[in-house]
Parts: sequence; structure tokens; C-alpha cells
Amino acid sequence: MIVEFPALNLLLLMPAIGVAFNLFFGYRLGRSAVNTVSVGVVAIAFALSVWATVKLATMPPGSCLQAQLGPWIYAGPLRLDVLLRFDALAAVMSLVVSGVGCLIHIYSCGYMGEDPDFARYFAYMNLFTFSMLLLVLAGNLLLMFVGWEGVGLCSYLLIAFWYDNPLFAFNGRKAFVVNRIGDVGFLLGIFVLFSAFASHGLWTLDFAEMRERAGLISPAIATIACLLLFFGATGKSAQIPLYVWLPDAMVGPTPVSALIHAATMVTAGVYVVARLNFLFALSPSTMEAVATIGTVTAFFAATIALAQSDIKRVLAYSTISQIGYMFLGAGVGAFGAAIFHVVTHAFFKALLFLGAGSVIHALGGEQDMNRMGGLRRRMPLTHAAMLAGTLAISAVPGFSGFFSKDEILQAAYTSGHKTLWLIAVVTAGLTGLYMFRLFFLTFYGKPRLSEERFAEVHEPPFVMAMPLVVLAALSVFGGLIGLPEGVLWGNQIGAFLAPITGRVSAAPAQAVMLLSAITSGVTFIGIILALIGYVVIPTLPERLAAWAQGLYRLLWSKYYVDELYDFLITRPVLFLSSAILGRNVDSLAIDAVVDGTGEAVQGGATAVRRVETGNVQHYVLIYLGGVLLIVGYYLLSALRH
Amino acid sequence: MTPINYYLGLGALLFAIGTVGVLIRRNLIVVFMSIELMLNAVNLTFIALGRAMGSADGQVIVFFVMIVAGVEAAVGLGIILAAFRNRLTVNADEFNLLRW
Amino acid sequence: MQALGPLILSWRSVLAPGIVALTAVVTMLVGSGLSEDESESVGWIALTGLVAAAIASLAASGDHIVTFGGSLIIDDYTAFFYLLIPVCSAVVVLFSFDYVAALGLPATEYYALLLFATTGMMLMAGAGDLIVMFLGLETMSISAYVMAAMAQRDPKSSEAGLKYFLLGAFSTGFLLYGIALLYGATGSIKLEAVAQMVRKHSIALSPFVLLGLGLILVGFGFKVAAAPFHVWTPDAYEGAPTSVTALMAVGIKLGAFAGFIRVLLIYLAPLHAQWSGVLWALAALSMTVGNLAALAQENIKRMLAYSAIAHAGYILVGMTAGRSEVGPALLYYLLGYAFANLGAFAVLVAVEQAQQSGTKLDDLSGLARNHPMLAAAMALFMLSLMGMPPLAGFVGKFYIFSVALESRYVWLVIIATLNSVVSAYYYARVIVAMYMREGAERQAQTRQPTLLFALAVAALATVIIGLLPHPYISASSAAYASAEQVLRPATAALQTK
Amino acid sequence: MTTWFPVALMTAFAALVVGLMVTINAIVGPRSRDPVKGEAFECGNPPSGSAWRRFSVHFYLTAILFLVFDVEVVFLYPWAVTIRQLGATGLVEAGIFIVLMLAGLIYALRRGMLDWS
Repeated sequence: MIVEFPALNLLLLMPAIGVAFNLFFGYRLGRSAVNTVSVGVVAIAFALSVWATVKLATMPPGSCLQAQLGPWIYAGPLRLDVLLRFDALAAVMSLVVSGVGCLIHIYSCGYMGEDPDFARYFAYMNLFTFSMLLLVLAGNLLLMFVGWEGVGLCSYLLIAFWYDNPLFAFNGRKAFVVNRIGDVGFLLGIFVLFSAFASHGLWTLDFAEMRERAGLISPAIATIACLLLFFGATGKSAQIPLYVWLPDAMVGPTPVSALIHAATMVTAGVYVVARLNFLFALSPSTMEAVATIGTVTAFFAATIALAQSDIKRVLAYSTISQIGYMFLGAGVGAFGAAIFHVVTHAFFKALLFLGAGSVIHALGGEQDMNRMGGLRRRMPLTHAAMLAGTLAISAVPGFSGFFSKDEILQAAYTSGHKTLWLIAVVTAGLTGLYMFRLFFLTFYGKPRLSEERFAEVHEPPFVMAMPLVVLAALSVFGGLIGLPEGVLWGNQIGAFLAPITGRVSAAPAQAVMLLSAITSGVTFIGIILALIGYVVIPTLPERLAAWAQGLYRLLWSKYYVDELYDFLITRPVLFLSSAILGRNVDSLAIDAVVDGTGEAVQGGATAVRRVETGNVQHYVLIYLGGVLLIVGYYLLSALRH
Repeated sequence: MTPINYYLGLGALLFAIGTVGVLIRRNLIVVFMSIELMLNAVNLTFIALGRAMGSADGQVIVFFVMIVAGVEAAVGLGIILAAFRNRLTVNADEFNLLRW
Repeated sequence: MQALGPLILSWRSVLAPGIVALTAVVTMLVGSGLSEDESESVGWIALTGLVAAAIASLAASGDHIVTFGGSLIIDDYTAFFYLLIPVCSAVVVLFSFDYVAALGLPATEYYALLLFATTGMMLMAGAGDLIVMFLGLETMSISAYVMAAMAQRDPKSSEAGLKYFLLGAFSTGFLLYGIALLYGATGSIKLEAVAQMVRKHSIALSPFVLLGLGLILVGFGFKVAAAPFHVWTPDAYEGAPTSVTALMAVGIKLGAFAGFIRVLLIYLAPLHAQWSGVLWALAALSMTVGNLAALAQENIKRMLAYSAIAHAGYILVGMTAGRSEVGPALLYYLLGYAFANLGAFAVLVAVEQAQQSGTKLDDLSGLARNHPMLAAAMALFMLSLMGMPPLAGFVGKFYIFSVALESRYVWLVIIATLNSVVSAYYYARVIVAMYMREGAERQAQTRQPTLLFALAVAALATVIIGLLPHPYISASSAAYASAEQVLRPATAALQTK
Repeated sequence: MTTWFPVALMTAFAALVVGLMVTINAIVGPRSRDPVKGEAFECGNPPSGSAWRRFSVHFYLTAILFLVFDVEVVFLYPWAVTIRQLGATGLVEAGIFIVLMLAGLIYALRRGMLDWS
């Protein structure tokens, strides 16, 4: 059932109004006007999303709302409309984009409270929201690509927001270029799909129509197209091999990291795969590739996260790792679970970034965890919120991340991807370890900050605290929309998405329990290791100082544990992460590929440029060379006849 | 009557001589004269073809080409003069301010 | 000798270019009677003439009619360019006013030559035989040679003019030779007659036709700046006064492509198998050379020259496909390309004057601080040239590439797509320089209403053509379809015989 | 191929004759190398100054003007031959042509091209 729903246009246009307002009147009307309008438009967009979702929920499954803004490109047989379509998948995504987006906009009012460039900031943020909504609401692939490029552009602009710092500007450009590399794949994928469908008379690239006629596409073409599109997705979603930009993207303002580089934009790749699941389903080999790359990325990013000391970089690698999980889910056919994880991840990762932002804000820009510690006492609220987020991302049973991650892992297991499942379970343990390491290093132990600065540490103001509380609640309870089958109301979000994404057959109940238990067990091991390494042992020396006698032995013990920990986990992991991944793979191999391509291109550029010697007779010679080639070509073909 | 191929061959030869002249002579004026030679080689070709086919078009074109060649002469000498005033040379090698 | 049949002389075909040419003569006469300072106001005469010509262009629209004994064609294709070309020239005039005075260019000659060049471009679009095509090309080129060398005291300007002229005249020889060979093979210089002759297999594959075709490709390749015939472009673009560069990058490209597309895609369409391979190579080479060399440039005019070469390559990708679906795509692409380039050069002209600086990348540093509107406009034009959706550049590229892919030129499209990625880097450099680098404190900008108006026109056009492409694509389709009409009656006539 | 035979023969013959004359001249011709012999001949007067002299630009401008108006005739001549067949249309067109040339002349006058003072 398709219902016309013109309010969708309004939903899309609200952030655009915000952009125009901020650009043209922002600086003139002042900070409070900018804050009100920027937050207001996103809030209205959220309200409209809720309205549309409620309306959609009352309709039979598989229906959608749509609105046509007008014809876009009509050329020859080509028929592309500006068509917005609001189905279950779009509903979930637009709720997340506008909802989490709204909270982050509110938070930004506090975070950017003293930045002189507030109007530019909010213009970019609203532009991002607009592009992201366009991406998820677009009814055809090319319109989606407009949003896709738009979010990339905003990401670039916001990473380099504080462009006075040349490193920031450089990182922004790196993100832009790496994304564009992915976009080649994406664009070529669109072309391939376009020509494949056009040869069957479909010239619209419309998702619904492509879905109906997916059967006409040969598996080979589907494989090529899907691989190309997936390559684009690895760029935007920071997967191997194109993940290098995301950690560097952390130089942007922290709310930007929360909104763009954690909650929404980076999940666009997952959204694309889910949106085109009918095509990916045609190509089992592509599905395998998606699942494998997702899992491997998840594992490697988690190991790297262990070795980082910058709080935002840890979160960045954890984002990469979590998106890896999503691709694993998508790759094994559990598209619904992948989207579910997108949702819960948006909650807890936005929360974690905003919490980290509060800490950074309170510490006057300090991002190194080695200079934090003990902040629990000064920032109880942030501490509680971060705890909720950390528990959620570590997938501790009962918290939101648990349900979504568990669904993915079970789908991986039941679909027969046992190796991938095993790696993913180990990664779950690593996740617990590095996230609690972050948590403990930041909030527990002795303050490693100078006393004066520590005394100045304060809780964030209300506008920043409020989003934290809301997101904490969502991180804790958000998983309830997708309980395992048979528990209470069961998997609501899965059922809601099923008409678009399909469903995977659930495993038997005992198997479900057993798998959950294994995963949770591994997670707990990770958490306990973090507890021992970063909380328990550091406090032991103090107690031992009281018991003077046991000092030597317990010091030794501490050393032993540290060594053991160092030897058994940190060393190998450090070796893997910093020696192989951090330096060798990350900087050598991948940077070599990226930079090497760059250098090859630059070298080519210089060579091509040197042809222009400035001497007019050299030009004549080049010209004549061209003439001779063409004349020769035609003489030969004339001779042949 | 002389076969048309002779004219065409002569035209091609003159054209090639002009081309080589453009390529190897260093004096801008001579380079320019070589270009004029190329145009006149084409003119010869047009006339020959037009006459062989009994069509007037060939001759009409030649009128226009002559005009264009004349205008090019006027403009070209003016530009060479301007270049000479700036650089005090008409050596083609020495005009390389603009490159890369 | 042919009998002189009744001449069909339709005023509709010459009205718009006639107005421009007449305005040129008036400008020349009025301007030469005025003193140096007064003569700058003849720009307004030129502007009036161009606007009048743009309005008069409607007279050329309608069904496909051949007049002046086959020399000129009236149809929507002609009208499309009769409208577009004067508009582009008018935009150039708008941002030339203060620039001409600042550089001390002779105003009378500047505007007169600009108008003569415009006349030539229009004639190329409306030409029905190879002589008029050639004359249009020469009228436009010779005017441009002079304009490029116009800044007499600047050695770079005269060198640019010199190189442009020498290579241009040299290239003329080849084009002319190509025309001669085609004439020899088909017995006619009328495009329609040529088209009918090359339909016959025996003639189509004769060495004369093939060599003629090859040399015509060379000649047009030179004018549209396709590699390897592009070598003059960077030098000429860099050395010429910036407003003249704009005319070269936009007007001359438009005129040359108008003629090239009509000759090749419509009249020489039967030879598609013969020319598509060469165009394939030219397209691939132009894109690669243009984009690679642009990466290493520090002077924005030179960078835009290489970018122009690359864009010629993208258009050639479409021409290689050669199907009638691609025609509208090419016209649409030219539309978007023209305004984005005009705008970019207008910004450069403004920067040169406001800051008394050159056009190096460094001169744009911190532009966003000093002149936020200029920087925003420049960013817009760069994004459009880059092919960032939803601007005109993206829609055009998508349109062309998808038709090329539809015609199974897979590798060419892959090369093109890779190239458009490389291009993002150097366009982004401009944006980075403007927004993310600190420039020296500059003095306040000089207010130039005409320049700002030109900039606004270009910016609006770039946005609107991209956001609402539908009417423009329809117009392009109609224009191309009416140019194609020539083939249908001819085929019908052949069949009835 | 036979059609080209005379050309080849002609070329060979020409080359032969020229080569022969140059060679014989080089071998048997008397030679005297002194400065007077190398001088340019100026009607018996001792030559003065360089042969490479710059001319006033006016010579050149006049030459261009001559070129333009000389070539004009190229177009008027065919019109004159077919004046009856072309009739009024031809007359009007030739008129336009002449008026345009006149405009060029006026421009040249105003720019002082014929001003030799």
C-alpha cells in the first residue's frame, strides 16, 4: 500500500531552512537565534518522522509513504524523479538521524557555546542532517547518491572546521580524498546497475522497481555492481581497506564526531547494503566478502583500540569495529539485525562521544587518557552516563548493544559462518577490554591531572547534560525494541523491518541461550581483565604500603600481573596493533597504497606537465605526432579495404 | 591535360614542406611563411579538385582561404611585432615564459 | 558549372549573428571616434548588441530549414547556440568593464573583437557547409589571437597570443586540408550532400574520405583542446588577460563543439565506426593528461586550462558513443560547463582587481575571510566542475557517462570516472586555499556592480541548471532532435528512389 | 605507377643537371677571396650600414591596408561577372560588402593609419 504523504517534503526541507537561515542571518541575529532555529528545525524533522512512523505502523506490513517533490532528470528514456519514500527502513533511519541528531544539536549549543564561528558550524550541521535525510529517504539510487556526496562534503567541512590548524585541514582533505576513492566504486556501481536495468527497460533506478525486477539481473552483473557499491560503502563506513580516514577525522568538534563519525554517516554504507539487499542476495560471493571484511575489520580495529591513549581515537576505532559487526550481520543475510545494531550503536556511541566530549570540555581540550583518571568524583553524572554507554557497547546482557550484537552473532553462527562467528566472539571480549580500559583510565584511579586543573573540572551545563541522560536511557533500554524471539514482545524492530530486509530463521532456543552465554562469558572475561589491569592492581600498592611486610611480594605480584598482562595480552596485541597494524599495516601498507597512489599520480602529473616545455616548436612536434598517428590509423584502415 | 594526381601530389608536397618549415625554422617570420605555404598548398588542392569535378565550389573556397590567409598575415605580423617589442627577438626558441 | 538556382535567403538565419556583427562595426566606429577614457563606455553598446542578439535568436528556432544555398541552417540547435553564445559573451562583457580599464587594454578594439569572435562562434553553430564552418572558426579564432595578445606591455600576453596564433594557423592548414579531401571525395562542401555521399559504402571507405575525416578530427580537436592537440591551451590561457581567457574557455569551446557535434554526430554519423576509435583515444588521453597536469599547477588560470582539456575529454566520451541519445547530454553538459567556467573566471578577475594580485593559488589564500561572497561563489563553481551532486556538472557527467555505458564503452567510462575522482583533488585545493589558509590582509574590495551581476548570473545558472535540470534537458533534447531532422527526410528520399 | 613515371624522370633529370652544373663550377671555376668581392653591390658606391634595417611601422600598416583592399576585389570580380544573374539580391549583398569595407576604411583613418606626418 502506497500512500501519498506530502509532509515528507517538509521533513526533508526543515534542515535546509536551517541551513539558509544560518548562512544568511546567523551572524546577524546572534547565538540564541541560531541555537533555537538549528535545534528547532531538527526537532520538527524528528516530530515529523515520528508522525510518519506512527502512520506507517498502522498500515499493513510492506506499505510505504511517499512524496514527490518533482521531476528531476527526464532525458530520453531516462526518468529520474525527486521522490521521497518512507518505508520501514527509512523510518528507522530517519528516526535515528533526526532523533539522535536533535540531541546532538542540543548538546552542541553548549559545546560550541564559546566558538565564534557558531553560525557556520550550525549551518554545516543542518546541511549534514539534510543530506543524511535525503540519503535515507531517497526513492532512487541517484538521488541517494546526492545525499551520499552531501554527507561526505559536510563531513569534510566539519573535520576541517577549525581550519586554522593545518593538521586539521589536512585530515579533512584526507577524509575527502579517501571518500572520493570509495565514491568511484559507488558511482561505477550505479552505472553498472543503471545499464543492466536499462537494458531491461527500467530507466528510473527506483528502489522499489529495481526490487521487483531484480530477477532480470544476471548474478555476474549483480556481483560486479554489488562489489563496486560495497567498495564505496567501505569508504564511507570506514572499513578495510578505506578506514584510515576515520581516526584522523576525530580532530573535528566532538559533537561532529558523535553525529557524523559515529551515529549516522558512517553507517550509511550499512544502510546502502540493507537497502539493496535484494541485489546482494543475488550474489552469494559478494555477501561472503561483505561478511568477511566486516569481521576482519571488527577484529583489527578492536586490537588497535587497545593500544590507543587518545580517548576519541579509541572511540573511533571502536566505531570501525562496531560497523564491522554490522557488515557481518548484513553479509550473513541478517539485514534487520544489522540495522538494529545501527540503531543501538547510534544510541550508545553518540552517548560515549558526547560523554567524552564533556570530559574533554571539562579538561579544557585534553584528550589523552594518561592525563585523566579519577574523574568519577568530579563528574558523577558523566561517569554514570559513560558507564551506561560502556556497558551497552560491551554488550553486557540487558543493555541495548547486547540484543543487537547477539542477533548478529547468532545469525552468523546459524548461517554456518563458524570461523567468522569465533572471531566476532573474540572481538566481543576485546571490546569489553578496551572499552572498560577507557572507562577506568578516565574515571578511576588516581587523578593524573595537576591539582589546580583537577579542581576546575566540572560537570557539563544543562544543555550538554540533558542529551547525555536521554541517550543513557536509550542505551540502557533501547535494546528492548528487539528482544530475542519468544521473549516478551519479541523482536519488534525485526518484524517492522521484515518486509524490506527479510528475516533469518531463528536458531533453536537452547542454542540461542548457549551462544549468548558464550559471547557474554567472553565479554565478561574482557571486562574483568580491564578491571584487574586498570583498577584492582593500581590500588594494591596503596594497601600494601600499609602492610609494610607484604610490600615486596605484592609489588612483585603487581609487576607479575602487569608483566603477564603485558606479555600475554598487551604485547601480542600491541605487537599486532601498533607494530603490524598501527605502524606497518596502517601506516606502511595502507598509507603506502593511499600515498603511493597519490605519489604515482603526482609523478604522472609532473611528467605530463614537463611536456609543456614552453617551446612552440615542441608543441608543433606533439601536434604532428598526433596527426601522424591519426593519419596512419586511417591509411592503414583504408589499405585494409 | 595533366592528370589531377600531379596537382594533388604537388599540393601534398608543398604542404609537407610547409609543415617541416614550421617545425625546423627558428625565425618566427619564416615559420609564419611556412604556414602560408601550407595554406596555399591546400588552395592548389582545392582548385585542382574543383576543376577535375567541374564544380565551382573549389574556387569559391580558395577565395575565402585567400582572405583568411591575408587576415592571418595582418594579425600574425602584428602579434609577432608585439612579441618582438617585448622581447627584442623573433627567435621561436626564446619564447618560453609560459610553460609547465 | 552548376546552375545558379533560386537562392533561398532567410533573414531568420542571419538575424542574430548579423546583429552581433553590426554591433561590432558600430562599436568600432563609435569607439574610434572617442577619446581613450570615453571609449570604455562602448562596452555598453556591445552589451546591448549581445542582449538584442540573444533575443533575436528566437528567430532561428523552428523546423530544420537550410538557407543561403545550403550555407546556413535554421533549427532549434542553431537557436540554442545563438542564444547561449551571446549570453556567455554578455557575461564576459559584464565582468570586463573595470578590468579593461585596469589593464589599459584598448577598449574599442577589445569589445569590437569580442563581438566579432562571438559572430564567428554563432556562425559555426549555424553553418550548413564546410566553408561557412571554416569562416566562422577563423573569425572567432583570429579575433581571439589578437585579444590574447592585447595586453601589449605584458610579455606573457604577447607570448600567449603568439603561440596561440602560430599553432592555430598551423592547425587551420590541417583542417582545411581535411575539408579539401572530403570535398574531393564527395564533390561537395555542403554538409547535407556530404552526408548523403558517405552513406554509400564505396565512398565512405575511400582513402580520401578517411584521411579527410582524420584531418577534420585534428582541426576540431585543436579548437576544442583535445589531447594531443591541446598543447597551446595552458600557455594561451595563462598568458592572456583573464577576461579573454574566459572567452576562450567558454565561447570558443561552445562554438567549436557546436560545429564539431553537428558535423560529426549528425552529418558524419554514417562513419561512426570509422571515427569512434579515434575519438575514444582522444577522449581518454584528454581526460588523463588534463587532470594529471592540473594536479601540479600553482596558477589557477593554468589549472583551469588543464581542467578545460579534461572537460573536453568528458564531452568527447559522449561523442564517442555517438548515439542520438547522447546529443542532448552533450548540449546540457556544455550549458553547465559554460556557466561554471564563466563564474570561475569572473571570480579570478575580481580577485585580480580587488587584491591587485595575480592568479596564483596563493593569491586566493584567505579569500573566505576577505571576500566571503567571492569565495562562496568560487567554491560553488569548483564543486560544479568537480561534478559534485546536485550541481550541473554532476548531472551532466552522469548523463553522458550513462549513455556511454549504455553504448558499451565500459573502459572509457571507467577511465572517465577515475579521472573525475582525480579532478576532485585539484578543485578541492582551490577551496582549501580560500577557506583553510590565512592570506595577507588585503585592502577593501572595489565595488563593481556589473561584475557582481555577472557573478550572480553564473552562480544562479550553475545552481538552477543542476537542481532543476528538467527544462534544460528538454531544451537540449529539442535542439538536438531538430538538428537530427535533416537525416530523416534524406533517408526517406533515398528509399523512395 | 606509369602516370608518375614522367615526374620521376623529370626529377631525376633536374637533379642531374643541377648537380652537374654545381659540381663542374666548383671544380673548374676560378676563385678569388678578398673583402671587396664579398661586399654588397650598391651601384659602385661603397656600401654603408647594415642591410638589416628596420623600416617604419607605417610601411607595414600600409601594406596591411593594401592587402585588405586588394583582396576585396577578389570578391567583387565574380560578382561583376554574374551581375545579371544575381540581380537585385546580388546588388544588395555587394552593397553590404562595400559598406563594411568602408567602415573598415573609416576606422583605419580614425586610427591614423594613413597619417604620415
